Amino acid sequence: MGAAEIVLNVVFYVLAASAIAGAVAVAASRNIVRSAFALLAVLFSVAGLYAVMKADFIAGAQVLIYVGGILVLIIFAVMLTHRITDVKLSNDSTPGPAAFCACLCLLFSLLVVVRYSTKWRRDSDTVTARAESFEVSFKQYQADGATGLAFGGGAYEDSVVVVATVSQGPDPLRILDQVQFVATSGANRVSRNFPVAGRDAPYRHVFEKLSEGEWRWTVRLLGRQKDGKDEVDREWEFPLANTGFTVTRGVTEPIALALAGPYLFAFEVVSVLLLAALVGAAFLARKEVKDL
Amino acid sequence: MIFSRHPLEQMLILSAIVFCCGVYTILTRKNAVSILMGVELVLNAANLNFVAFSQYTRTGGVHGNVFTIFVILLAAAEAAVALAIIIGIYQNFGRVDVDEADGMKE
Amino acid sequence: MTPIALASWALELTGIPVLDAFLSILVVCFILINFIAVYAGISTYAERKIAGHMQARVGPYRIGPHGFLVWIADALKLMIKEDIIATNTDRLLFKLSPYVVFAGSFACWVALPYAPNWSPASFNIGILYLLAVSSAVVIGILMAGWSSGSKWALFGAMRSAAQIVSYEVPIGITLLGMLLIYGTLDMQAIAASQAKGLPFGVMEDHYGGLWSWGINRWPPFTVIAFIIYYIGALAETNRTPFDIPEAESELVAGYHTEYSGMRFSFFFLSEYANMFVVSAIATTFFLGGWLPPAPSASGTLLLVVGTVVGAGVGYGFQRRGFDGFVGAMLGSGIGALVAVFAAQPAADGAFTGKGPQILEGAFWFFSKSFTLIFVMIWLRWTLPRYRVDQLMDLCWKKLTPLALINLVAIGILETRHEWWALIVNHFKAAGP
Amino acid sequence: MDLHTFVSALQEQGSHAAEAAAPAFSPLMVWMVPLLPVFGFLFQTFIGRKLPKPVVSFVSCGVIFASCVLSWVFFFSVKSAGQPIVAMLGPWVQVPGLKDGLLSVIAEHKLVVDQLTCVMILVITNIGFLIHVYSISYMAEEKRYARYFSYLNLFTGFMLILVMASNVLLMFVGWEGVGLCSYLLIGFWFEKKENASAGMKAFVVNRVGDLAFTIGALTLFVYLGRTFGVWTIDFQAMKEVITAHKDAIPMGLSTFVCIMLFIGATGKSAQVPLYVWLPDAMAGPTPVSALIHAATMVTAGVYMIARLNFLFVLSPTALAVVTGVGAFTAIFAGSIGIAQNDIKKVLAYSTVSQLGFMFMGVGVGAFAAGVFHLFTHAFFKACLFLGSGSVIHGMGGEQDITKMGGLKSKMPYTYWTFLLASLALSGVPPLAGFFSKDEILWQAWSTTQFSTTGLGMWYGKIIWLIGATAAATTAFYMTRLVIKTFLDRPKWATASAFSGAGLPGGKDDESELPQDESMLDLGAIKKKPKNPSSPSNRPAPLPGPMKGDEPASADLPEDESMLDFGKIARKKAQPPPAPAPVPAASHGHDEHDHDHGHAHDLPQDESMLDLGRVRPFAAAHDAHDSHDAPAAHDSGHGHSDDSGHGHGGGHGHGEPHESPAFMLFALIVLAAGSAAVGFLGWPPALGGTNVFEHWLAPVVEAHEAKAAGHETHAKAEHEPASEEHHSNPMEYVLMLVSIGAAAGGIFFGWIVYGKRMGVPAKDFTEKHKELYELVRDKYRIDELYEAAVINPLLDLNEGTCRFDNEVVDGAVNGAARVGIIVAKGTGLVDNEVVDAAVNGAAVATQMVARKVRRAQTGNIKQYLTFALVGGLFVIAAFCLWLTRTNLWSTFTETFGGNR
Repeated sequence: MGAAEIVLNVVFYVLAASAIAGAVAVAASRNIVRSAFALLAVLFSVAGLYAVMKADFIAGAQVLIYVGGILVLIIFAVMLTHRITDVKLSNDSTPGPAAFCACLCLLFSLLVVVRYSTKWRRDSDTVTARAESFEVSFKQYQADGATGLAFGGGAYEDSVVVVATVSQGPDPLRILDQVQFVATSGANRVSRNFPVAGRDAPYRHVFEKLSEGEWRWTVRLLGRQKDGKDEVDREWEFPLANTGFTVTRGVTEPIALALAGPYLFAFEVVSVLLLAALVGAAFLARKEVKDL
Repeated sequence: MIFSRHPLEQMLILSAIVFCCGVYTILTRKNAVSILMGVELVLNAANLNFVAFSQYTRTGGVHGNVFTIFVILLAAAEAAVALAIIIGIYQNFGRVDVDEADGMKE
Repeated sequence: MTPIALASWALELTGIPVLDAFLSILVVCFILINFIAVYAGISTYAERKIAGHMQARVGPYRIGPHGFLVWIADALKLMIKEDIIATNTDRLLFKLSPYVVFAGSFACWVALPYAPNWSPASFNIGILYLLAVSSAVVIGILMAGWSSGSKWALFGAMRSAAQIVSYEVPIGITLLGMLLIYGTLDMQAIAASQAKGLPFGVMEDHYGGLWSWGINRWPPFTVIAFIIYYIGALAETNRTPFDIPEAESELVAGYHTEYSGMRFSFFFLSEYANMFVVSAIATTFFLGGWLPPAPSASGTLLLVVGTVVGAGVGYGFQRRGFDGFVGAMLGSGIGALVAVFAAQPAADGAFTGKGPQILEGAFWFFSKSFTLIFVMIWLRWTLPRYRVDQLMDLCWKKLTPLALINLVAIGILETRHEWWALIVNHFKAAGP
Repeated sequence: MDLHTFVSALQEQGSHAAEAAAPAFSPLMVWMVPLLPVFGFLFQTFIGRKLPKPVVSFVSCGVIFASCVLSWVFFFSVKSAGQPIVAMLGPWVQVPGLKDGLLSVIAEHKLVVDQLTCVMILVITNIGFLIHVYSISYMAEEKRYARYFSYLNLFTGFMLILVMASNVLLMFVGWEGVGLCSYLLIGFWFEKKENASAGMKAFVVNRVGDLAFTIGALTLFVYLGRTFGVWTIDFQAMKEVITAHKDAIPMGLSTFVCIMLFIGATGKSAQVPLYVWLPDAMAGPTPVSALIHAATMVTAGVYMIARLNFLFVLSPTALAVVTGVGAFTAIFAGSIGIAQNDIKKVLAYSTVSQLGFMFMGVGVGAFAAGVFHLFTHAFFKACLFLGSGSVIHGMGGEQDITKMGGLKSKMPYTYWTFLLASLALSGVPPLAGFFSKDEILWQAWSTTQFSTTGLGMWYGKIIWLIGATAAATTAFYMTRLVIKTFLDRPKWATASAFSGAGLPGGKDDESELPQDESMLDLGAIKKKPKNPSSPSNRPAPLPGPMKGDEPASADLPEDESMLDFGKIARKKAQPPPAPAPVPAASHGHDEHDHDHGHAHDLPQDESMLDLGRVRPFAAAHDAHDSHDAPAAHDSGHGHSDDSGHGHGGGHGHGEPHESPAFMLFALIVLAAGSAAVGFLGWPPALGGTNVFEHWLAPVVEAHEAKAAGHETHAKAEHEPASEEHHSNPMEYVLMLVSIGAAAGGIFFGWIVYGKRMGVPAKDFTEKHKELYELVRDKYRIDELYEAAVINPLLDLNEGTCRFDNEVVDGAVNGAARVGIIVAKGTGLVDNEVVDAAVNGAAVATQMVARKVRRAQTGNIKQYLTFALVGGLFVIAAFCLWLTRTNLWSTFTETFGGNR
């Protein structure tokens, strides 16, 4: 794990801790204003988590709308619905044990479901390519080397792990010297050479710092071919069909394209709904609402 | 390091915990504003799930993120209307205690 | 090469990569906080001096040459002052709120484009991050107002919170308008994209100097956007016509009445920090960030010469009712006009911001921001204060509708090619 | 095709156009020629108003001078290179998808300066500059000084855009712009109703012409696009397409398009059907008439036809129409010119007739001759108008030539320049007019253009005959004008006639007052206390003596902004001095007091006269012509609507005096020009090489000559390669005949007016009373239009309105009644059948609701819990269904099996 991953993990755990602390404070705190400001801590840490997950636009939106908008509203509501004089505000609750147990078992069931029902660690599925007498089986993994990276799927970070084995059928004419894996995306190209290993020894390499974009895999076998007496250097190259992965940085553009594309109708409906909410809220909260 | 599991799993666990805190607040609080805070917690937990699934399993595309954006927007609208109602209740009942505001009872 | 990367590359303090990463971030933040503190001090001094000279008096004069060191004296005074916490306050929140407020404005400083592709931390959601983080200040103010227990502080906090939140709407909309033009959220990219193009989208690949700045892109609308943004910015930082919270007569000192000593200095610091952030965003969006006012060196020369000549002519015709300032304005206008056409830079001559030009870029960025701050200070001692209802009325009934119209106008103008296509396709004949 | 390819295709096309032509100048330099006057306009309107007059005049003249210098530079570069200069700023109207998906650029911000444009921009800028200089002193007294110059600058800017435009759209921009400026300038003194309505009349009539122009241009654009796939309105591109497919274009279409464009030209260049606005345009200040209604704008039609010569050449019938209308206008306007008594009206009709000549020239295919006549006419007509301006200026606003006379001694410079210009106009040999007019007449005679059409060879001969008689009439009325104004016995001394304060916007002068006005007339009252504060009385920088009483502007409001009306209201509160018994004295003083010619300000008797002049039903339709007032009223004094104002001199002094230096400078230069410029077109018949024709050859010659002649032309500069009519004997005969016509006209004029003191003219008018009346009232064309066009329209809309009330409303009401009946019927059905079913359903739901209501406890917390539990069950069920797991087996596996 590079320094960046460690820092990211530390930050994740700090934010997780503050989120849980805030949530518990909101649930348990006696003074409602205290719980309001605890909610601030929760919202900020959730925004931080989004940032950790590289969903920067959502982090920005979260802070802008939740903290800037909703929390301010809640605090205003708190202040408007309590007589100003008593600073220590009662926040009485019906702390029945039943609710507490219900929530605990809910939590437990969720954790069980999370633990057992989802297998995250799916192994990568392999792609085999045959050419003349050679056969290459190819696998690609996420940065942690364990979780399979679906072909055509997205990589978490900007690094990918490749595991492949090359086997040669009984063919006296061709001798293999080197195996090369090449990842190309538009202009930039990354490659790694391996000396020929044993029959089924796997070649494994971690490609770091890949730039944004669609990447494609090709395998190049360098070797010699014997025809008659002399040996001629030969090169066999075969691009691995429908393999490859995408590296994306930030989430603003995909969201924008989605909002303007398939979700356009939903987006417009939400804007109408917001307008309705605005008018409704203003109407409901007006001064002389005696006849409600 | 502690759980050293797949980051997605860590996120799910975290959101489950926050979700439960939210539900607990909703169930136990008498003050309407606290209930609203509980609802906000629940929504945030849900958002966390959406983003986690969308970011960590990239094959699904960006639907999770877009849904989160919509949830955040609607949470804003919902908070505005809820607080308007709460203020309405406060002006009518003098207090914002949920148990007392049962005028709709049969 | 953002500074944090720079710092982590240089610093191998503890050998452990994790600690190094954190330490480098710490070092950059430390430098930035000190820069803010010094800047805030100097700006308080500047404000008092300018205010003095504007009211035909001298302003602080005793400490240091022309009173230059008075701000250090103020800082020391605030530190030494007794730190009173009233009994009726909610101690935790009372202690916490100055830090939340300062954190809000400090976080903005990190993302500002000080020099060509050099800012402490450059995000690709630049402006969204700035708007988001600056809303944390509101929470801090509410917290301060609520926790200091007294009715006045609470009312002051609620009023200023309402004011800041409602003025975020026009600011948001105007910036949205400008984003339509730039097409990116990244502050560095926005500043860079203002190097080319003339008003009304004519001749996009022409280095237009100050004519290709944001404010001149669609003259009537972007200028209105700048004005609305600036008014909103004044309200955002509780300054001048909108400084109701500190309205001595009504609310004593608003949300920070109960604070004293070091805590009060934090509020004071964050106010000035906010002032700089807001004017920095204005320069990046409207006044071309770190871009020089003329496309190339000869262009700047022409501009300067134009101004001097204009001023000279204005002064020369003093008798005929001309006036030096108007002359200078006209001269610089003509200078800028000529500079744009006459002084096209050679292919590589344009302002790219590599090497030494980073300092030049920083100079332009800071000079523009300080001018805007000067105007803020200037306004403070000229305009009377707005009543609360006038303030809200100005925001919701005048600025927001105008900003919306502006946004629609810029939207239509930016998609003019599509409009042309729409109209003419209507007449499209079968044709061979 | 997404945005990026779209933009790159656009730029790469732009760059092609730029390389093709010789990039001698950066496009912005060329664009500066039209844009500098526009900047002048902007400066005047926004900043100029507050600046003192010398600054305003310096800036506006300086701007025109700069354009003039630039145009001389371009002229020499085009002359030396032989290549037109192309200044391309960028695409203007680009349309994707018109031409098989590719981006086709319809119109570009492109100016083209070829030989024809050089001629035009030289004329516009040089004569424009002289007229600007002239109007500095002419309008010295004008309160709205900056506004005048701003409009003049704007006009020059638009005219330059018109002539330099590379495509029809940009030319049309100029076309409309000059129309706008002519409206603004004609109605410059808008206080008087006639001027404002004259302005409106000019604009409306131009618009009629422009409508036809647009129809023509658009049909051409769509036709070319549809049949040849070339979607463009660029002259060069259109020329290539049309010349390439010369025979493929059907005759009907080219004739229709050319006639439509010609109607547009008649609107703009005041030919017969649409000329009515030009005589009324004299309501504007004289330099305006000189610049716009003599030299530049009215020639726009000729320029357009010269520019689109490749189109007009296609249809001889259209050219026949053009020639016919041109000839008829020449003779028609010429005849009216004879009977006019207002100096500017005479010149106006002479302009119309000379334009007729130009159209004749262009019509017979001799585009170069037409443009040459335009070129020379610009000089001497401008000189004549400026001369008349200086006469009016000298005579304190008097325009009626019957009131003038004997000015030769008083205004020597003006006299000699006026005489020289009128001789040039009448076609006396050595001067410019002779060459250009003679060339046109010769081309008319010798043209083979109409041999193909049904008219045969003699049509050209008839046109020549009409042209010659028109030339004779021109000579006659010019002589009449010169004699009555300068040489006749001074009539102004006896009538002590001319009015004093000829301030623009001043009241109607005494000219319609009864003849026996006492000597103590307005002019006599001298000094009026100067109001120190008003800026307008700061010592005028010009040497022109600021004699006479300070014009009423002294106590006028300071700023000349439109706010005057407001101040006038307050001013009216000041009680006018008691109406003195003797109208003259106080009347005089009070008259000075009022400003802006508000009739109601005037003492009672004066306004009485106005009513008399206003026609009873004048209000509704557009500006009727004041001088078609009932004949009885304007008994012989040829009242013109801008008498009494229209000159800046403002001196109430009895003696007419020579005009200040600036005016004379312009007059002298123009007179010298009209004398010298003729030699440019020295016809080959007289041994010279027609420089002007060669100069225009590349633009105007038919395409095959162009291809062939172009190289030769560039090489052999002066060798007369393609001289086809070298010394054809008929040409000399015609030349002699035209000289004879000119000399005859002058001699006859001198006999009638000089030697016999206008006596034969008087008894001619007595003998043929009604004929004279007819001609003097311009064959009552305005009444004809009113009767033929305007009134029928009014009756039409009354008719439709009545039809609408009776018939349409009737039908609608009828339908409504039917609807009511039907509604009653359905109402019955609805009550019985439908309501029953609905009530039944309501009862059923009520029963169910009573049962369910008890679950409603009103406690939100219970609701939430129920919701939560329900939600959980749903999720659980969904998960199980989703995974279709057997509940029991998972339970054993989780707790029993391996972890």
